[in-house]
Amino acid sequence: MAIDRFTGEHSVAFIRSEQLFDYARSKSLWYMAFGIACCAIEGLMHASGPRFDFDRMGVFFRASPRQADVMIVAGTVNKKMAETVKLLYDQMPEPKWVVAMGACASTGGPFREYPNVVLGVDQVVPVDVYIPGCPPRPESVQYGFICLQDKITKRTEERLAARRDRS
Amino acid sequence: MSPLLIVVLRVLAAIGLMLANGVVLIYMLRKVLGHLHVRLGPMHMGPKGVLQTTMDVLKLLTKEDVTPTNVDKVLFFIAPALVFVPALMAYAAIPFSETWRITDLDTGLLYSFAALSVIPIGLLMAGWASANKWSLLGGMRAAGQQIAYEVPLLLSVLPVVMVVGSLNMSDIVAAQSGLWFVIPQLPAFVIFAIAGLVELNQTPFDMSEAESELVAGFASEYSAMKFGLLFLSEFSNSFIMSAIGVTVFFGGWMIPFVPAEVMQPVAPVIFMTKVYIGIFFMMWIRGTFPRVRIDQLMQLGWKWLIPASLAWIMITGLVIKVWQLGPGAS
Amino acid sequence: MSDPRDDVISVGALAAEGTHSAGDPPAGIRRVPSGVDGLTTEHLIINMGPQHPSTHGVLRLLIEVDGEEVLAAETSLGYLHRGIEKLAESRKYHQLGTLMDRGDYVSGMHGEQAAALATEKLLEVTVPDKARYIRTLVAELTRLASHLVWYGTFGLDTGAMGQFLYAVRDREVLLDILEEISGQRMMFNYIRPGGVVADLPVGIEKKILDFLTDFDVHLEEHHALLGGNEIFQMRVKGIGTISREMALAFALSGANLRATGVGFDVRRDRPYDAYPDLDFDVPVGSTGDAWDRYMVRMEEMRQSVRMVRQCIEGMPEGDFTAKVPKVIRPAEGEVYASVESSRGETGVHLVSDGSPEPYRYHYRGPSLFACQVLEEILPGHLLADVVMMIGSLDIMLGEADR
Amino acid sequence: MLPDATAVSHILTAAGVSNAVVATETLGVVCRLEAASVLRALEALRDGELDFRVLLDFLGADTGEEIEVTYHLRSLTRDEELFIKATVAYDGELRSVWNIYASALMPERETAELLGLSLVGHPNPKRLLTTDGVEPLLRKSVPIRTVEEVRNR
Repeated sequence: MAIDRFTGEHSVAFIRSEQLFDYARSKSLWYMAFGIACCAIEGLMHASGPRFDFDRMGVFFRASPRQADVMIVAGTVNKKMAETVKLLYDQMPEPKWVVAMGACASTGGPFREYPNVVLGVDQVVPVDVYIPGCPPRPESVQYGFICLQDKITKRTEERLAARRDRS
Repeated sequence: MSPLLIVVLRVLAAIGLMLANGVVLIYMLRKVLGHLHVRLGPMHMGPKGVLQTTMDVLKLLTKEDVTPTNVDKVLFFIAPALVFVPALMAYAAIPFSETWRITDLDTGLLYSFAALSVIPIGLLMAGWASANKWSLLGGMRAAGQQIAYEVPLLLSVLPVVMVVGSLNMSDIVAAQSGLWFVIPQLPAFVIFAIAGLVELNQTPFDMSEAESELVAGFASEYSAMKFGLLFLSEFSNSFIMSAIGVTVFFGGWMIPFVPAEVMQPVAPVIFMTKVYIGIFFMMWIRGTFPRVRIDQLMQLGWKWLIPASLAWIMITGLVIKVWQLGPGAS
Repeated sequence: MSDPRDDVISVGALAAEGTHSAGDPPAGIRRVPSGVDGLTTEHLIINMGPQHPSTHGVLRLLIEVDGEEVLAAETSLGYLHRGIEKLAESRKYHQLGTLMDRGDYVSGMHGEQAAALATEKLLEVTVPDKARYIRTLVAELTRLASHLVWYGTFGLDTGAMGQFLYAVRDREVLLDILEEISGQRMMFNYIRPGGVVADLPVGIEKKILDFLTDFDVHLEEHHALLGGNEIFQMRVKGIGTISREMALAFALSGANLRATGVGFDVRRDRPYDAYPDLDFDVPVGSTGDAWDRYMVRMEEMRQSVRMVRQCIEGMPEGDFTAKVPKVIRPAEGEVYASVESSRGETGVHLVSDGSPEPYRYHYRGPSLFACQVLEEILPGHLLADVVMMIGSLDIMLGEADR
Repeated sequence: MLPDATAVSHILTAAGVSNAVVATETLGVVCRLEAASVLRALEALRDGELDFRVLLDFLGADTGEEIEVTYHLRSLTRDEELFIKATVAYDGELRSVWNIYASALMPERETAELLGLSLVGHPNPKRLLTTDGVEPLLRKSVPIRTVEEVRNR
């Protein structure tokens, strides 16, 4: 949106709004429902189910990548799927984040030796948060999202610090 | 104050009301659905998560606005506006109380429906322009179902208009000082409720953006605030439909057996409460019902609702004629 | 007015007129619509998946539609192909369960059970009674958990949301119980050749019985919430009908087969573990449509509850595992062992050459065969029914792609 | 569960399939044939009195010299199971049996792809599981990744 232009790197006047927007982004992470394998049951179904309730944190799912902020890669990515993952990542609007959920998405997991499996989704798209486990418990997924929130709010501070160094 | 200024202020008030309503309704939806589903809904932003929607709006505002390569650019940009503006226009005729209203139209009811009937064009446009097959199917379904159900929707309020003898919303409310029309006109209300849900693309008739079938329907390719506008106007529409229902069938700002003078100061509050109760029922349905299929929906509309509403108009006309009720009677 | 779908026009005639340029019809096409009064209409090819909210994972369907009506469909698999069969050739026999868990990931216990049964057949080991009962107990609990996922997502496909979350609520309790037994919520790795990996924890019987007391009520609630809804009945009755001949030709198994009226259940007809001792019914349907599949699965859940109760009552004393060497080196040979998993007959075809690793390990996933039948039953239905049929067949892509 | 081996060989001989070896092994009753006569044998078994209506499973295995394919048949009326085995050379052709047993459609594609055979007589002989250029992974000559490869990813 056009407002981004006024909150760019060099507009000192809007530092506060920049912080506010990053805060808002961190609190409203809509993820794309893209369950590949086993992790989808834990990370997408149970995490948004009654006990863990992702909606509390403002995290809920959108079916279309155009409206999503986060892509949870929940499962093994193989060579056939890698193109789709890349395509979907490209379809998401900026700013966007990727969470590699589980051992398979992080490194290939138990299937790492099979030549058709991609060794971690970070070989296809940049990953922000890795969640270990096979599959990770829903709590781990929520902790992963808290880490992602921290990472997003910290972006402004880093940018401010860089600006201070320059001046 | 100059008349122009007043007009501008009124339009601004309508926009403000619409946006505030949208934000509140989205929060309400998430909370209502949460509690229906043995969850809590948003909790982290502000007390009980009240600021959650604000955060969502702020985020949508600053999101990148993607325009896919193959879209029909002009239509792609116009479509959200074409959906949003009629949703805004329809606020004009709604009487919140005897004095609280944006304008007092003699043909208020007709005007509201006319404004709402522009929306399918916007949805079809959005679906067509997106250059996405899912969107196209969603837009087609939206146009098909909404145009089909406009007929029973209008026919369902016609008996009330026949009894009152006026299309002015205030007159309709005033005519219900003794008895809400929902009691004598129950069949008309049932038809209105079903056709209204279809017009709103609400579950169980949300074929046009059926998430499990069409990904996100006509909104599939929209991102950032364009999607926000589509999303917001959906909630605004449900507010308007609920408001029309309250005005026509549930006595508007009035409560039976309470004198008008007592109610006068709190009339808008009563009206809003009734509207929100109506919306709550829509959300309840949304949280529990499965979706019907498009051919079943069309059969329901053409085979049942239109004949039923025509029959009910005839019965009402006969009753008015035989017992000399209505505006003709002294 | 006659139904336009009844007009059968041969493809050759259309191709001659030039309105339809396709050559031979792909497998599954039965009729080509005539178009509207000679108007040249275009058929859309829609790509559904691998990222789609209701393809149950990563199934990809290419659907040719005329308006909303499906003319032909082709399934494309392989988006989750991760080499379970190949990797098993470099794993020890104890480790097969780890891979099988991730095959049909919603009902992991059944996969482990199939691998363990095959290994035991090669080893000719007798499993202690207690181990047989524990296996049956956890298998039936897993079946409940898996059917709850099916029930929830089937409802989501129709557009209902509420019952999905109620199903997840019940599943949480089930997973707690399974976690207490095996140590993991989903990838149990609990059933090993010769028995199970650990005894049941103290006091688990009471927890299970408490859950079952609640679940008896919840199950009827679930059924009333989805199956009792008239809109849902309108949606599922009469769609996706699979005839008995089609089911046999496509080698369907499990509830998909039983819904067509063929009462084959591995638990009853090829009994293994403690099933010969248990008293249970095998529900069968009559017409083989989506509603029958729904009813058969709901009834299976009731039967599972019965079996779990019987397992707890009849739980014998004794060892939870037989004496099995640390490194299993079975004799040369080839065996086939199958279990009734939540989706059908999960079979394991195991070839041993006497070394500690299997020589060839083949895994029969019932979902692969359910994916095949999709191409056959989709034509003639509306687009909205596609997701319903995927849901009603209960496809798990992990075992179709392997 | 186990069909009568003599009845099976009788049916096969009547159908004109010569040198079929029927034996009872650990797997069950196994019938070894030449690849060329598989189609005729399957048709006879499906329509014969043993009523093997279901092809439960189809798989191939790399024996080190050639590919051995196994057809797993089941008769629901008689509750019997039969395994048919045939061998195909590494660069050989796999004849599709889909018009006898429709359930072979996808398993055949999978086997042909993962064992590097060419599929003949199939309506849709495309790759099923992997993308173009992936080598036949189930062959013994195709190695899996080593520990070093995984570590230096």
